[in-house]
Amino acid sequence: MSAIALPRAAAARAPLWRRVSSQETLLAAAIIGLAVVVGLINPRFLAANNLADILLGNAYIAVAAIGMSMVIITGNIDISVGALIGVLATVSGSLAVAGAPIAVTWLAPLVLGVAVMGLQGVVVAYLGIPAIVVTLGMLSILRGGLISVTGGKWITDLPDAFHLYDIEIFGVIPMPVAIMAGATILAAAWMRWWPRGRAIYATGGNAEAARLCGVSPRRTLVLVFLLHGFFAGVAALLFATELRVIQSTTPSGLEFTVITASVVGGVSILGGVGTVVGSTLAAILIAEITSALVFINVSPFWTHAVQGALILATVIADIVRRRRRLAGDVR
Amino acid sequence: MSAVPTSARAPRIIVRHEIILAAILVVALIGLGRLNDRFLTVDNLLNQGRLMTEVGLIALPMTFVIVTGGIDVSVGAMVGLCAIVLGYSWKNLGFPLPLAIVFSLGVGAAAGLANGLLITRVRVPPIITTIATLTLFRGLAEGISQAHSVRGYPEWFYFLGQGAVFGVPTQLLILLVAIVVFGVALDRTSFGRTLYAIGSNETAARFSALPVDRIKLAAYALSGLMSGLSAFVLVSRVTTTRSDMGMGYELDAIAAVVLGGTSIFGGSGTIWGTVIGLVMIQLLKNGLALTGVKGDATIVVIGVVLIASVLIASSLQRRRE
Amino acid sequence: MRKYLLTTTAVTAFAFAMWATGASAAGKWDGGDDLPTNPLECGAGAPAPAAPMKYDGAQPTNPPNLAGKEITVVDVPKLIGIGYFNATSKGIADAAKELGNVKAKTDGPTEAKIDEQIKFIDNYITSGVNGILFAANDPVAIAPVLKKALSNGIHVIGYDANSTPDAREWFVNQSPFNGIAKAMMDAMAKEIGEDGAFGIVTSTFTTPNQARWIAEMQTYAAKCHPKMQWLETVEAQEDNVLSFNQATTLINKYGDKLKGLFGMTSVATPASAEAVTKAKLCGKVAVVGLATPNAMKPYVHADCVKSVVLWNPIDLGYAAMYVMRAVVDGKLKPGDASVEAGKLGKLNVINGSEILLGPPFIYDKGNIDKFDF
Amino acid sequence: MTAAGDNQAPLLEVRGIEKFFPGVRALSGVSFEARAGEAHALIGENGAGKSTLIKIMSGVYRPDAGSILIDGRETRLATPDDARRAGIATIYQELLLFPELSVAENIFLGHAPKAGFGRIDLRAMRERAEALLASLDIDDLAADATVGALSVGNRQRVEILRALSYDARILIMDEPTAALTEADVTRLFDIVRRLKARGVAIVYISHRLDETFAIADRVTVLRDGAFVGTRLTSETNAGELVQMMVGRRIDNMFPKTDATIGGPVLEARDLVRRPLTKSVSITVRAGEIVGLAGLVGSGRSELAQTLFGVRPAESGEIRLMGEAVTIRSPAEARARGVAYVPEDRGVQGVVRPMSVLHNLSLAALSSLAHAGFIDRAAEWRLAEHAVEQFGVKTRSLDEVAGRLSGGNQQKIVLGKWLANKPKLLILDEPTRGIDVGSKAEIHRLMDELARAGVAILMISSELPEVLGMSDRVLVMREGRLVAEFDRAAANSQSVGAAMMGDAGAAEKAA
Repeated sequence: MSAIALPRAAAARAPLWRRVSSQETLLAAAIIGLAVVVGLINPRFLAANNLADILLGNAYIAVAAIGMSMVIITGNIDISVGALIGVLATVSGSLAVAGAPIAVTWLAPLVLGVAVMGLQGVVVAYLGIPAIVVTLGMLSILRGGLISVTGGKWITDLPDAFHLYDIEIFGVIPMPVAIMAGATILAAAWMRWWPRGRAIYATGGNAEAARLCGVSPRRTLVLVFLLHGFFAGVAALLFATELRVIQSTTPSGLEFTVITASVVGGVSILGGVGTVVGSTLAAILIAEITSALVFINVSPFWTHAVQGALILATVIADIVRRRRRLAGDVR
Repeated sequence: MSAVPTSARAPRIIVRHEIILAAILVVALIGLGRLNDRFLTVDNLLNQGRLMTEVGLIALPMTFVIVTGGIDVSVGAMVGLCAIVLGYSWKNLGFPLPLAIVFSLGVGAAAGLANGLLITRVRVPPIITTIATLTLFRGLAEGISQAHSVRGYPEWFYFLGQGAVFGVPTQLLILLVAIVVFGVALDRTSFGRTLYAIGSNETAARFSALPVDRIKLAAYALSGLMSGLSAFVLVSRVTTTRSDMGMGYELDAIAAVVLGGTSIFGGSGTIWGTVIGLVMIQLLKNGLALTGVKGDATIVVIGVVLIASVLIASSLQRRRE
Repeated sequence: MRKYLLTTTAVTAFAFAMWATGASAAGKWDGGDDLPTNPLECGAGAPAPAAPMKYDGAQPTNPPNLAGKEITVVDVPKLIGIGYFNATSKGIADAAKELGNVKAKTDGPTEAKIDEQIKFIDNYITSGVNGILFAANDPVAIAPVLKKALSNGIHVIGYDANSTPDAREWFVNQSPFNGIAKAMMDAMAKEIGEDGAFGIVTSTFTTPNQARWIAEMQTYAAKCHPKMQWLETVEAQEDNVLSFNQATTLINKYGDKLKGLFGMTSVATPASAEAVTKAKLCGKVAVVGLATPNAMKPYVHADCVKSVVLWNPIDLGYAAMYVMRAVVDGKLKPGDASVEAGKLGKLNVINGSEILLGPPFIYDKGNIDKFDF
Repeated sequence: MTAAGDNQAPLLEVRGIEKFFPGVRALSGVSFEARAGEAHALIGENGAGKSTLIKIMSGVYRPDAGSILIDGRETRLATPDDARRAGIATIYQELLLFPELSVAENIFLGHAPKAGFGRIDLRAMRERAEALLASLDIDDLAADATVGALSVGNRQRVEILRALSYDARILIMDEPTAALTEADVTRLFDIVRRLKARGVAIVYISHRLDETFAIADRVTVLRDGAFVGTRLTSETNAGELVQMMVGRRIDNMFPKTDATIGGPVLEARDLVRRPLTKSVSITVRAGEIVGLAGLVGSGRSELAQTLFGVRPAESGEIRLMGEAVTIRSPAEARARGVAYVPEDRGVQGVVRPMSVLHNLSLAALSSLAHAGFIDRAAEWRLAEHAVEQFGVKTRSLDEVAGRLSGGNQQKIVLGKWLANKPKLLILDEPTRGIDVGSKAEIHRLMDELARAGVAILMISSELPEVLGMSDRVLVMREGRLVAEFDRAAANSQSVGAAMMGDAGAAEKAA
């Protein structure tokens, strides 16, 4: 978003896997390392159910971060996602209470999410309004709108069937985790092996060039926003079905959490680089940190400070790594 | 000679944008004024000025930052941090209040400088840097305060936030001075010109022997300093200090700047535009509230106005190019 | 690279420093506003009536005499769009309808931000209402704008969350802090025994009411339940999922040691109950907390939660509206000992300028279905 | 090399093309044709309409009148896609590649070989990329290398390969050599010949007449959007073409007069700045034009940037006007009277979105500002003076610099620096990619400055320019100065040889 739009070169002749995976490995290492350290201080942290709960409670962030990463890779950003998730969750819940078929209550947020994000995508791509502006506006529209409509009435006594969270695949893998993993893998594969997926990087890397290669940056951008909306819908679904109560307000600051997950995951805000595997790992790491701080008795007053510091450290690590790789290219 | 442009990118267009915005503003004001006779009263308008000062003080340096093609979303957190530092150093460290004020301003500047260093030296993109420091600064505020709010400041301290000079709210005067200073700095000085150059083409600016990094540092430090000032005004107005102060200010400030026609990609924009954007948002909220529109609905309107106005501006721009 | 190493070392050092201060946080907690706590007597029995204080509220400067005339009243809660304040504003609306000569409306910030709330009140002062009902996000910060209202001849009545007394005429007290604290602690003690260990999920450490309650609970526990083990307090904003995650974290951290969870907000309590349910610990980990009935029904019916402490927020709003009317009609003047509040009957004035709604209400399986909010 | 198959029908033919832009008539009645196996050069000054014409031929613009025939059949090229399907591929000046993607991905982006479920078959893609590389005997370029890390020459070859991957029959190259080293140019020409042999028609846009004669069979000249004429290169000469282009004779491209050379302005000893500046010692005297020749990547620009403080020296000594100085930033360099007109005009030179006025004052701000306040009157005067001194063609000082032609932009960059009277002027590729007219003007300007006593260090990849303008020629290779010739001794053979040295190795390293 600044004049530093000069393309970042990557290591010459580096095998693709190395280029895309370095931040992922770094994150994976961090996740394990942290688990070990905290485990030494307080073994309970490593209890299977605790680790599972960390994943469960934050799956929706990881899922939302998938779409966000795509958006950021195209060189855009979306700060309306938090509000949107709130809205979609409310819609889904209201339908469930109103007695709509479960299938409908599950599909509605996906469809609506795609619609809203698609609209924003069109505005960004075809009317050339910066994404940050459009989504900033949409943020307040959604936040205000939701309350005007619902009056913030909580949604309670949801039908049991509605609760995706209680479903377990093969009786072992909880649905949210399955969805998180599945979505991540599918998205990653798609962005790696499918032409339209690659087009996302092309658009982010050099839109003009993409256009002359017969890849329409605009259509790609809209597609990305559509997908982002879809994942936001899935996230909203997880968000809505986790508890027996839906607040029908917009979770404040969620957008920043999601963006943080993406950038910590190694997605370059300058566009063109990053993977969703990274963002998912990052989401997990951040959740892990939050939980770990409680386990090692960090004063609750300081938790946010520590979180911020750690996030900053990871981001700097990523940048420094890229820079060193870049320096390596110059003979 | 009179044709000397007022800003870098295609001057007339910017001016045009601001004029349109101003026109919209005037129309809106008249409309709202007709709907409610208490709206267009000196008292109310002055009072609104009082209420918009904190965000305004932040929106000014935000304009600088965005003109360089950067962004600073940590301002809200810096307000919180400065507020706490002010209160804590006075109450717990026993600083005399004036010193505490200066100290908190210093901390603000330092926080901004830290952002600047990460951006210029480590070359972490601005939005990433400030998202991370947003959490960090807010966290520091909570940690330092240990969730205690500081209260019971001496009377004179409230003059800035609640007092008035010749009927004009004190902080509004400060805002006005700041607006002039920032406006002139951006429009008339080599500092301002350099900001534009950086936003338009950083490399070329470097190769033109402009002190790119120092100017960027200055911009972010300024952003921190003004957050400190904003915190001072805020604490003085609400008479207490809490670690959650200034939450969400970043978006309000950015909204004002963008609404004012500053390109989020940098290289263009003016302080005057930002001021119009700021006033527009504040008076819309106020006017709508007075005419009986509820808070939640007001937010929606603000969102629509934001998108719409930028749409109009850009379509105009495209027509001219 | 060097920079990176520096950062990490810095961060780790930092992290450990924070860790060190961890202990201090678990220690005595005064609610963050340095106010004294006064625990009630142990055991059953209503709180002994406090010694009558002289009126310490403020008065509006020459308000128009609107006795019996129609008045417009605005209600500015901490934030709109949460179950609790929906209930209070319902109460206000009901009372207004009953009275017939009041135009009441509720408006406020969508997030519990004090400076947002101030702007709302400010706007309504300008728009010229006759009375303002408020629930303060910060008792001190809200004072200046309330004083401004008074000086404009507007009647100002607080409910749920007080301001400094000199900034409003009356405050309708749902139930004194120490009363809530006692009810909560006693309920917990009853469920997990005198030597049980418990954790607390609250909104933020800076939210005045929650902070006061926790502080009062601490002193009351020290006095009446000395053996109970106070494990840890975690923040969870007013956020459903975050509350759930925090509660779960506590459960996982302390395992069998943890016998009970306090939910300090109407958000945290159902979330904690959900966490306990998910962990299949119903009956093993007790959940006691403040909450609205609807959100708690499933857990109460599932016997996962025995008792929910709460005054009836509808009554609270209702009472606030009646007090407002009484003040405007001159039926409640400084020094009076009680006020008529419609179906609630006669409400007593306590510590100077507060009107007591009554003892906190305990919802349980038996009565919870009678309420719908 | 004869024009292949004169008799057969042209692959591509445009007839009577008209193109209007708001207010301007970009093309009027232009006709042009390209036959299989020929290289047809398209030349003309900037603004002559070359770019507009190729944009029309590659489907970016649509003509307002006239027709496009492919294989003799009238065809409508509405989009770049249409053009590609018609077998037309265009290689633009600013290479359109994806730095983060591999060579293979860049080649096949948009039409990658598919496996099941429409997924990209990575192996097949790499294999086909390697096949293409092999078909042109390119052995020093890996299919999975990341494009971001390649030299300009190699990037351009990737673009050519992309064109071939579409089986393009008509290849349009817009100033392909503008950014190339001599070595890359020879390799490019080699490729072009291979393609001609395959029967590909090549449309070749260039400013450099020597190239035109080296590679083209025919040449068509445009001027002011109008067709001037087509010649067989075998039957024309530079003089005629220049006259056709500019409509007047430019007697002397290199108006170098003998200047009185004074004392040393710059004396640098053993400058080191890894990785590309390895112990360089160089002296430039007042009134002297020193030409610095060398391949791209030989460290010429890096040396310049070290002298200018963009990449400060790690060790070594710099003396300006005899006094030892340290230059750690461009600001310090400017303060010492050093000026640098950078290599990449678009990125390092002009600030495109800014007005001409603001561009011209950019480097002089500190001297224009009193207590930080810009003296606007003085700024305006400065700009007006520069515009007339360098004959910048612009509607007004408020015109956005990005809208001017390359030549005029370059003049602005020059003007920007001359505004604060430098003692040492470093010119990095001063005339790259600008038209003959402006080129001659800039050369004349250099000569004036030299005679006015300015010391000039000129970096150029264009041997004729180096030879034509320099009092002394230095040759740089792999970070060192390897040869020095005075004006008399310097000729293309000697200098060229010194430059290439072990060229192959040098390029492989790229």
